[in-house]
Amino acid sequence: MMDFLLAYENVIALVCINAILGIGVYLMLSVNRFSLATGGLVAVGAYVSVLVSLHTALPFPAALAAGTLAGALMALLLGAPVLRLEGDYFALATLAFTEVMRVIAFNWDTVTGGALGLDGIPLATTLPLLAATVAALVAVIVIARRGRTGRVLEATRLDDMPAQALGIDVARVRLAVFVFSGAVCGLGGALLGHLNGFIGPNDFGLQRSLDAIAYAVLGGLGHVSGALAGATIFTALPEALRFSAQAREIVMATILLLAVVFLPRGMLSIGQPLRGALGRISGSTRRAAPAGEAAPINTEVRP
Amino acid sequence: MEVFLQQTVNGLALGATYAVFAVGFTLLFGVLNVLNLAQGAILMVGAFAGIELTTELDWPLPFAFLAAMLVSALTAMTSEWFVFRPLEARGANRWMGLVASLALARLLIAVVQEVFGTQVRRFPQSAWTEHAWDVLGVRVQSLQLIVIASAVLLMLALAYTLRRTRIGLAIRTIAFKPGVAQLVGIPVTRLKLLTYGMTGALAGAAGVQLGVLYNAVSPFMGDNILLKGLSALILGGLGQVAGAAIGGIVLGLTEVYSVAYLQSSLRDAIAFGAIFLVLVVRPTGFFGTSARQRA
Amino acid sequence: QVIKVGVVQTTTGGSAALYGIEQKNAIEQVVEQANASGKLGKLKIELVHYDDGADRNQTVNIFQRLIGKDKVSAILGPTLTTSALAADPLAQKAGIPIIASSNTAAGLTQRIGDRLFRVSPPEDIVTPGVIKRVVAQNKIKRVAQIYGIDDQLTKSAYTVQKQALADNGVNVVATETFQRGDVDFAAQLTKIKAQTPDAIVIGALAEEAAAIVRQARQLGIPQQVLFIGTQSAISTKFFELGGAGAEGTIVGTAWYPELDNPVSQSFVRDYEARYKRRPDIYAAYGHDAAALLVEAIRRAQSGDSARIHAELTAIKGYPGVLGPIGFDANREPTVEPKILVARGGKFVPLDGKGADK
Amino acid sequence: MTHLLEIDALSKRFDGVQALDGLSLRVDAGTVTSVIGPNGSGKTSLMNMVTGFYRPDSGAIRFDGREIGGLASARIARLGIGRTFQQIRLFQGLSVRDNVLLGAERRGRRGAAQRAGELLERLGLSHAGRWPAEALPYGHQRRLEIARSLAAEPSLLILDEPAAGMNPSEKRELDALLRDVRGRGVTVLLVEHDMELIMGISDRVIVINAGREIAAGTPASVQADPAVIEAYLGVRHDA
Amino acid sequence: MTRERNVLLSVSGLSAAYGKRAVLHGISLEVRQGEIVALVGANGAGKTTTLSAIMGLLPAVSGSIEFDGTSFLGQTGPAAGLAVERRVARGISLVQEGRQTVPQLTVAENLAIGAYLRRDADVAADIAHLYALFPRLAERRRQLAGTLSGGEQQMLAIGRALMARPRLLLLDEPSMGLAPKIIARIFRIIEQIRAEGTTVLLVEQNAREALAMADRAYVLEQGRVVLSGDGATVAADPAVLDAYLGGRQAA
Ligand SMILES: Nc1ncnc2c1ncn2[C@@H]1O[C@H](COP(=O)(O)OP(=O)(O)OP(=O)(O)O)[C@@H](O)[C@H]1O
Ligand SMILES: Nc1ncnc2c1ncn2[C@@H]1O[C@H](COP(=O)(O)OP(=O)(O)OP(=O)(O)O)[C@@H](O)[C@H]1O
Ligand SMILES: [Mg+2]
Ligand SMILES: [Mg+2]
Repeated sequence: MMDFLLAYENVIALVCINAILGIGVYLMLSVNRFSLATGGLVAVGAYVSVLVSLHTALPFPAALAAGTLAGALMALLLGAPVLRLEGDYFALATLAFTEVMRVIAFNWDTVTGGALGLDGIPLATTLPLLAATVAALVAVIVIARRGRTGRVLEATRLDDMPAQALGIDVARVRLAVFVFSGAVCGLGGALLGHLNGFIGPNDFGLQRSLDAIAYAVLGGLGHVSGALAGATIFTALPEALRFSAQAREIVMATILLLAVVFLPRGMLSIGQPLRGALGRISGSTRRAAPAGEAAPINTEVRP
Repeated sequence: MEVFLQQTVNGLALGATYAVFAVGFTLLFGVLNVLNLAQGAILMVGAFAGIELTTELDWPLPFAFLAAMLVSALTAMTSEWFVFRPLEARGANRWMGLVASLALARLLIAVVQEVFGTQVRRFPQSAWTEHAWDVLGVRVQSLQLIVIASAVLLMLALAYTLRRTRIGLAIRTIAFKPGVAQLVGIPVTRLKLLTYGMTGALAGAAGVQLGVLYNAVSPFMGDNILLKGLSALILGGLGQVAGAAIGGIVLGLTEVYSVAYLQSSLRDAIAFGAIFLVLVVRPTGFFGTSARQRA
Repeated sequence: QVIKVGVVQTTTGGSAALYGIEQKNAIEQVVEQANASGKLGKLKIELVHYDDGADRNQTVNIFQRLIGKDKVSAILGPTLTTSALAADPLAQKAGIPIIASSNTAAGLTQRIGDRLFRVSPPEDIVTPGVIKRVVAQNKIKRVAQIYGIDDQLTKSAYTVQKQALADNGVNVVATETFQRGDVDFAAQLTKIKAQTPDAIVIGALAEEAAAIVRQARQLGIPQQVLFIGTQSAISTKFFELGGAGAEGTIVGTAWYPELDNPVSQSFVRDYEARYKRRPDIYAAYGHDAAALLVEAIRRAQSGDSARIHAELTAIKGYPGVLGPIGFDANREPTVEPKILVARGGKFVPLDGKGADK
Repeated sequence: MTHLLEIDALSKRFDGVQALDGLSLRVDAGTVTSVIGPNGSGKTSLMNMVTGFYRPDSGAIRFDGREIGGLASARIARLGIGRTFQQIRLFQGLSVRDNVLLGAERRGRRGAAQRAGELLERLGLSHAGRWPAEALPYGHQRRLEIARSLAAEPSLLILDEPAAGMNPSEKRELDALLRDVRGRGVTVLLVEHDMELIMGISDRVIVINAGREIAAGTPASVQADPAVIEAYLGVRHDA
Repeated sequence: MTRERNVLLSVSGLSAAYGKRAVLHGISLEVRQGEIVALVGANGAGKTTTLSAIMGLLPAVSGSIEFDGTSFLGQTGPAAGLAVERRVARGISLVQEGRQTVPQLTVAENLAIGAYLRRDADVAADIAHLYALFPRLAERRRQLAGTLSGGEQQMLAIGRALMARPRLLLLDEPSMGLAPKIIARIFRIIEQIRAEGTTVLLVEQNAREALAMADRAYVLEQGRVVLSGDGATVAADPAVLDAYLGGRQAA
């Protein structure tokens, strides 16, 4: 057991951190927004918290709080103009944000260290802390989704127009969720920053955003546990495939592709019947609509 | 002034390649309603096809160019057949499609890398590709002209197909409402495949253009252009073919001018910042019309 | 007795794989030859290679696995400096010696600790000499700099170049950057051209440097404008991709394929026979990293990390492909840098026969 | 009598189309007021402006004495205006019951469930509570929309062609339902093309054409109005 | 002429289901060349489902559908039916319930795609003819269909189906959302296209007009045909009178 932990401690830590980022994406998906801001928000959280650790005498919890807050604040600033955008435009605007953040990180040498990054960061992130964070986030979300909040989110996700007609301020709901998601990403960034003692701009690019989306989507949409499953598989698979040095990338990509094609509702759909019983209101149970009836969930059309 | 003109020429050549790629990208986006992130990898496959044909089989560039388009088209169509079509048939969420395209890109890159190695390659040079003229102090290379001209030709051909033929109208109908397309007798499945072919061909063309112009064919060349294509798409308004073409050119010029008159380290920041602003000011891109359905 | 040695080189995932593969190739070649030669006696070295896909998170995973599970005696790698910064401390803590062969950031060994050695001479050992020489020889007053802003290696090269230029009183008239994956440098070069510099100082990997010199000449930057590059340009790719543009480029380095050194020459021969292409500088560094480790293991006659570490510290003047090599007090390589110029498709010593001007 | 809704000189133009052209109208509390008019005369656009989905070019909209023109639709909804959509907009993928629950969203959890049950019962949808909404036949989807908006307990209920796709007996049920709703103090603003329904239930009818009022009054009087016959009915329509 | 030659569409014993829920239970009906046949029934009776099955939008569970003498369902099993677009090519056109247009195409383009399978030269003339039938569409020809009013969209949907010059036109509640004046016009148009040789199967809630115009009619209840006969007979049936014709109130 000790040996296992020694050999795989970082893998487990990464699973947790990736799960946190996956949750950040899941949150946005649950209001029908496809966020590519993860990379940028994680960067903000990571740099802010690491700078707090490196340049102040404040304890680690303060650094974590700073990272979380910074992520939330950034999301607030970003969300105000960007959340007006519909569907894919939102995704692309957040992509632009993430890229701009990366470029800033490369250019702002005095603060971020540029390409050389920042090192000598205290290794404060521990496995128990990570596990507790994930558990807490999942608990908060599951509880929130049970009641009123869950229904409001669901309406916002499904169709803006009737939701508004029922008095749901979808813009406010989305902003709130985005800020929460920003806090989650910021926290994830702060934890990541204190994991390996080093951070650099390349940790936070678009790739990070895309990976986070893969966690949330691949695991199974419509439930937080999907993000956990996705993060676990996505992170652990490359390690499990270590034996095949060269063809590993091919094997990995093939497995991913097959998983998507054969389990198009996500990995969790293996246990579909079970879930059906669990989450009636949260579930995205979709029956086959008659052909010819395009049943778009999102409201926008593209003239 | 000379510098400005020179930079404009640079920007146009770069923008032309972006435009060709973005146009294919946006077409697919329109029909599949998914951002196919494998498009960059498909471009890369085309570039490799072009390079193999010119270096190993000594094909003349124009033939290799067409063959590369074909190879990319086939790659795209195969991916439709084995990945996107089954996904759709299984009622997958469109985000699943996006993840599938990511996995596909990974696979293509890994395979090409395994087969051809990681090394950067280049197209053979010949007298007519290396020629340059000095016009009013501006250096214009024959390659730049070739790239710009082929880009314009490709886009005109596409525009004609989409705007002036019934295929084009049919493709747009499928894009917007497959149910209706079926009901008027449009062979939805076949046309989708065709569309994949068209977008693949455009990606392949862009791949060879980039390859000959900048001499940098590598398994990873798609990653960067993918980002540029996406940006051109935003600028032009999603799903807008003409918009994507103009978006590509505008992006090329923006990048070049921001290097020229601001700072090269901010090239991407400015390009993306501009996109960000465009979106905030015009939430559907330059040429996109209002996306909202009426109540 | 089998001694396990970890090899952490990037073989997939972006441009880092370019030099990761070279190093891995050379390392495998050295170890195979050593095992076959019988010079290790009863010992046998087994390489455990993992690819980190240029992702430093994976590098950390791999280090933990090598240390915790595979129980290696020493580690060669990793490819990227960012990965080294994140992962090397693990080995340092576990007391396992690491030899780096492509990390060139200044001061790295001191930052990580006494277990980290490297054979790749950091830029601050090589570059200042080159700049000083070339500036004096060609009376250079104005230069432009262009470098990759998002890469540790090129960024640190730039920093050192900039310092050296300042030390020599050279006026930097333009500083341009690019990012990994950029293929079009015309905009930067047009801007540089307008400043009419005497030389262009390039901080780029071989492929990018090749594209820069080629595009510069295509844009009509005159032949008398010198290019000064970094040691990463020591690659046949530089000439293949750079074409005529490569001609005249000056670099400072510890090694080049034509180096007049029997060890190097036999290495180049074997490598070409084995991998069907000429080694580049990273292959050479990989070679010496492996060779020094093999030597330390031979001397230690044991897989004990502490003893290997002690022997590594003691090595002086070992005949490597880079010439007589050993480690100084900071575990940096003791090699002699050389100044080369590109002539007719290869690098030749600037002082040697080809060096006119 | 107080005017629950007052609209003054409301105009809205879409490129090339003057959808509303200085329209004014009053809706008295506790009544059923109907708006009829030819296709494309601006009825739905009017409702979209009252509910905040379109922003008026000019003119005023007062609800319960308060100016609401240009407010966000969610705000307006919370002030007590509920609506249905001409093109049915259900939450696809949610069950019928959850659709109604979402309507009752602003009530407490328990209250919502109870109310949803009542409404499904009243609209004859209890059997389908667990079906996905899109599995309902068209006519029932309309009823579900009405149930959903009633669940929010609006004081003004706007119905855009609720009878479309219903057969005569179902329309009679709708008629009864609307009377019941009015009886509970909810004001109804109705857009319809079904003359039988309009004539039977309306306290007042306003006829618009090309964004302007061409007649207003009791059902009988507008029905006899030659301008209305000319523009809308085509022939004298007896019900 | 034999009776067989006269039958254009023949549905017999048709059952259909959405997933596990059976909706049609062995429906049989016939539409003869040149007829207007009405299909009436309460909400949820299965009218739309019947049209969907005929069109191939929904696979039949069992039974047969024959059009112009050839079977649509094939020998290989119920699910292996002819693809929708092939049925369109054979000459069937469906106007779906609820104003199905392509919102992002203009009015003119919507009409043009209606004629997708036609290769004759009369398309332009037909469009002009349609504009004459629906002047409102002519005014709005450059407008995106999605921004049309409900009634305008309905006109457009009908117009698009007509552009295919079908032999059999399936209409699902064509009068829905139309002003009374237009409804009258729609019914005239239906009679007119029948006169021009198109056979019509009509689903209508406006049963009075539909039955008055129909040669024959079928009444559907809970997925079964409960009554059929010529238009007048069905209209006179007391149960129908009550349920679908507004009962005594209107009589
Ligand atoms: N978003 C829009 N963009 C462009 N034109 C619009 C828009 N919304 C409405 N219109 C136009 O405004 C006019 C009025 O439309 P509206 O939907 O209000 O009519 P309506 O009275 O509800 O008709 P119907 O009875 O057919 O539903 C129509 O001609 C329509 O084409
Ligand atoms: N997608 C679906 N999934 C499950 N059941 C469905 C679906 N669509 C329709 N149904 C069911 O099939 C039955 C028949 O529906 P259909 O739409 O054919 O009725 P209809 O006669 O056209 O009604 P209306 O007059 O309201 O249009 C109904 O009970 C309906 O609930
Ligand atoms: Mg309307
Ligand atoms: Mg129906």
